[in-house]
Amino acid sequence: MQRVSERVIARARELMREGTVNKVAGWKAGEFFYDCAPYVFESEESLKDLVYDRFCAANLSKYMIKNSVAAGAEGGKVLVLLKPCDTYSFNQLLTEHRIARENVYVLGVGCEGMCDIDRIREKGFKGITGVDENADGKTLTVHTLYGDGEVAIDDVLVNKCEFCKGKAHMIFDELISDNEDEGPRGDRFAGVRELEAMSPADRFAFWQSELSKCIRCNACRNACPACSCRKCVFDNDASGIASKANTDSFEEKMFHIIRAFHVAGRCTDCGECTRVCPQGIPLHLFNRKYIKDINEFYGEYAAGAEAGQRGPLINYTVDDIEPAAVSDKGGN
Amino acid sequence: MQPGVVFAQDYQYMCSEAGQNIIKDAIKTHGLTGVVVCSCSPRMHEATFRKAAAQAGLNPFMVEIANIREHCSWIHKDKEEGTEKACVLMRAAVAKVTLNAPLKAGESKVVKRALVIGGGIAGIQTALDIADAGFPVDIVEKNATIGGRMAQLDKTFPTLDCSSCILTPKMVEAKANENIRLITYAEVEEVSGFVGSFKAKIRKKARFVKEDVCTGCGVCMSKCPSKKGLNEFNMGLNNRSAIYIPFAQAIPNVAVIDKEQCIKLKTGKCGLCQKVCTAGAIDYTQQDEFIEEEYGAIVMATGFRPIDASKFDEYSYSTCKDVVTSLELERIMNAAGPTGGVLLRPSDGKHPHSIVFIQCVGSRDVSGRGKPYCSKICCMYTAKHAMLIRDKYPDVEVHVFYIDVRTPGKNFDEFYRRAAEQYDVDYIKGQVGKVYEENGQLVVRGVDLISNEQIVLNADMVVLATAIEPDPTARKVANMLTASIDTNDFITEAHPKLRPVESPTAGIFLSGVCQGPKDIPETVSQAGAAASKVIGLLAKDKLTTNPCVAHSDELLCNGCSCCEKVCPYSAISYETKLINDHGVKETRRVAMVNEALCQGCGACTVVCPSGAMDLKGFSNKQIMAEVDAICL
Amino acid sequence: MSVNADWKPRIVAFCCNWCSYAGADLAGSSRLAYPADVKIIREPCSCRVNPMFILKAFERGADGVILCGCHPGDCHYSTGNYYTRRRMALLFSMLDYIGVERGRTRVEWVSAAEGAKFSRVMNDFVAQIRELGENVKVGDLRCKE
Amino acid sequence: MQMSEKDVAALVKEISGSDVKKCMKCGKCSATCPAYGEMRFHPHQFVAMVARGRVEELLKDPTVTRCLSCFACVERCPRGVEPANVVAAIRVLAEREQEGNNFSPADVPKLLSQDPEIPQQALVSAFRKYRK
Repeated sequence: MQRVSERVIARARELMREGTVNKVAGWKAGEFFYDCAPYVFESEESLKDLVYDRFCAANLSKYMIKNSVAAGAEGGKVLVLLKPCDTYSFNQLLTEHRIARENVYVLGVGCEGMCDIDRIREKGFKGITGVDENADGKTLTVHTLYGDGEVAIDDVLVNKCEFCKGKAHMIFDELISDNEDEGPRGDRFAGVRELEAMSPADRFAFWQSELSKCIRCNACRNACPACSCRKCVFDNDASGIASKANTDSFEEKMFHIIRAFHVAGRCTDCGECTRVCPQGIPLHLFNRKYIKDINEFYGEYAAGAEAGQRGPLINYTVDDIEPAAVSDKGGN
Repeated sequence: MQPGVVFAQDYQYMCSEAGQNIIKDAIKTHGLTGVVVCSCSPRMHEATFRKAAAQAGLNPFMVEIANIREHCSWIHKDKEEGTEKACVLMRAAVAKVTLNAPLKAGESKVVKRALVIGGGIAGIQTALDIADAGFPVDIVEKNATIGGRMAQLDKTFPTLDCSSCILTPKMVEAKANENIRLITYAEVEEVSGFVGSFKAKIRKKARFVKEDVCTGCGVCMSKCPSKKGLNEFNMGLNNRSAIYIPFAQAIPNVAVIDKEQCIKLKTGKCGLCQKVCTAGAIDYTQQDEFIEEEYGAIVMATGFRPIDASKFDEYSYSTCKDVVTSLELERIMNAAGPTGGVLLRPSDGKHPHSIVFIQCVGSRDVSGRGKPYCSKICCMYTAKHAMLIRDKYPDVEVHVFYIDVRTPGKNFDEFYRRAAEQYDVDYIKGQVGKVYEENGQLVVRGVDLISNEQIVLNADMVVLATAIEPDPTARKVANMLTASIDTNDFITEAHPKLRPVESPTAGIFLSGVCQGPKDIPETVSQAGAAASKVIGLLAKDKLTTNPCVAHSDELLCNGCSCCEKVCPYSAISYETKLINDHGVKETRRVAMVNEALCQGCGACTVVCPSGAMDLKGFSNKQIMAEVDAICL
Repeated sequence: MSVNADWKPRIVAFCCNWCSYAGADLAGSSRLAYPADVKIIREPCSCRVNPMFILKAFERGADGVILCGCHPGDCHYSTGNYYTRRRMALLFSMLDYIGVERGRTRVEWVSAAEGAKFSRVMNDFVAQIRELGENVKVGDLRCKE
Repeated sequence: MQMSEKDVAALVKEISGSDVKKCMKCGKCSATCPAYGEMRFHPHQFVAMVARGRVEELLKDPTVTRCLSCFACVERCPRGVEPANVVAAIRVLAEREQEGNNFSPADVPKLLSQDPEIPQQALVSAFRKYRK
């Protein structure tokens, strides 16, 4: 990924210097090498902090809602770096008229999978000081206070990359990628199927155990590109859902279920919710359940595969499956 | 008492004048801001109570009904359980009403023109009555002439007067009336809009004959070399030419070319009719035309057809020519029919000596082959047929197999008894199990339940009183009009007793058999009733619109267009405008609801991700409060 | 099944105003009994039923939720119930996924003329819920002891 | 335990799975019955009598076996009453009556010699009993 990275950074600088764009939405290294955070660079000079490495998992599409409008107001354009999976979210937001497309320059960037620092740690590394990608592109050298070690990249991918949707960009103005699209990786619905095979009581116990970990930090909602309402229903008194003070409330208890339905048919399975959850709740299992059901009931649908699609929940056919027929399928 | 409730009173007849006064007084005395009436279904008296509240100065939409009759006391035998449930329903209504907001009805226009779909006796009568009141009416008839089924009948019961003698003057009147426009050989393709201003697109199929030029002389028909078309008017019992006038009294009396049959239209050769037409009315290049028109009200008068008797193979309808349906017999008996009105059996044109009538063929049948309902008219027309045959041909033996003879109607039972007593028609209580041909002889095996014997009869003709079903176009038309339809494809009335000529969809009215089986006098009286409802509507200058419409909070709207895509009325549009959110100004795309178009279904509210879209009168908060109160 | 002898199922029925609510009225005027456990909420159309309402009902301890609307193709608003059908198919599948058995949720199409069907459906649904017993405490989804 | 005639009628309904209340007394079953002349009671009477709880006479009637089980009555009944199933239920009950047998196995050859046309149904019923 090294080579792509260098070309991406160089091209971003070039576009800024030429004046094609006046802002760059990319990733900026944080205090630690692995906490690359979304950042909007506003000068060529500031671009020295732009990084693109194995820890740039964050999906930048959502930032285009505000930044595309702001860029337009300033008479400029914003450059956004989008990995293949991020482009689905970008398209979905275009479908929903949330991004001023004319103010955005999309640089599609090739991606070979993002790594999860926690999974590296799980491999037994302590005191990690840095990680370098080896020339084979398949392993990482992990530098620690106690010496170096090696780990296979496939073993430490973030969840969304473990089940990568493919290496093809759905939308871009310019593309920097050496990857051939190999199609999706792994069976992303395996986790859903596992749950479906359980008894309802066991499923309830599973979710109760997972969701009880939730601290309602709203990280999932904040990172989610589909959760991009101007004002979230949970903060909107008229919705009948929100109730700020009372913790023993409907909203509090059903937060994740409500959220999952709100993004059903719009979720691109970008995996940000699960990635950002500080409690490690497998939130993607909700989204993938909806995606799996939609595919099975109404035919394959990939939100964001192209802009302007009519989502499955704002669509119908006269001979759609009956909810009763659904009951007979799968589950218990 | 529930929180917020300051006054409660029990009264037996709340909907009575006295009951309404209790409500009015309470509103004034206690300065009530909301009223809950625990009573019968809101579908019954919501309007009554809302009006009473309005008279007392309260916004009518601050009234909610707890349905403790149809949904509670009438179905729960256990008094304690029922009472408990009534309390819950009341609690839910109170929870809702405290969140109600005063609503104001808007106004919409009334286009003073009516559309009648179907030009049978029902449609004609409705149109005549509307036209007489001074409103323009369009009749859209799918066939080349108006007249419908009644035109095919020979005589009518119980008076035995000639059907066309009483129908033809009405048809002529419809043609002559200045307020009536006949659009024949046409079908309604699209309907949009709502009560007061519907927009309809009508396809006028190409006749290949200029309607305003053709004199109806009929020379073309005699010269046309393609004479093998089935004569639909005579139920296919004889043939007609490719260019034809359906029957002598057709209105308009204009020829039409069957394009599937016409040699010229199929091969480009012939053109004989054009050559002989002295008026120059033939136009082989004619195309379908479209008429677009606005209407304030639409009347469905789509009528019926007999069901397909070949489904009942035990009666051998499809294999024996001498087994006919009653409507076919009408044509055989009719002077303008295939036999010139002489009773001759179809197989060999001989005079029959014994005729067996079988009633309830496909009526009252839940086996899946027939219809579960009673077709209502068959008992009477069978008595009519039997009587007419016995009267004209006393040598013919007539047997009628019946399950019940149903004759409610003025002079109906007397009519049936005359058939049995004076005309010696043999009525046999029982059904026929099988009709078959044996050595060229029709044999009928039935049962006489009274004498408890199986009967085998030789017959020269068998007549099946086939069930009637709504015309197959009814379902399509009803869907277009968003009028609800029952499992038998009859159009549902707004109330089976109190609003029998209206559809639950405002502005749609029902006339004739499309609503349910009925005979001619009933059809005509219903047609008049539908007309009077239409006139009542068209007489208004403005309609008040339903204030329970969707509303989008532009501060919350993302501009995502989900709502726009699910709206069945195209009532939602998007506009880019300057939004001032507590001092923060921004120009962006937001949804706007056209309140005149919105019918208040709420589809948009659920797809709205941000909750910006809500429905007045059924808001998210109100329904949540109801759920809350019920699940307490 | 149920440990609580006094347990009575709590069942919320959402009915569209034009067909099913009228069907329920007809059941009433025809005196076609069904258990009092069913409480009906009137909606303009089945498509007005936000999945939030159903989640709310379950969160508040409902044992079953049934949604009734016009038959597909007969919607008073022409297309409302087609959307309902999709939403509910997905929602019910999700509810099952979190442990609310499929038998506790149902969509039925009941026309204004089908009073008998309404009563039959409610009897059947209540019997089914009684069979299933008390629902899991959906409200405790985030409160593992 | 002795069952009342009413209970037996209820049993007939249960065994046959037929809802005799659905009958609208049109007689199409009897009209259609090819064995009409050979049966003392006719299909519509089976339905009517069971509905009225009068099964005693039916159980005692030997011509009950003359029903061919051709199911023409089931096929043509407009109300879905299934008269043949009622007849079959009566037959089943008659067979179950240990003492009140219409046939004993020993009678079979005699019956056959008397009436070579004896319906197969009758023989099958008898053989069914044989094995007990």
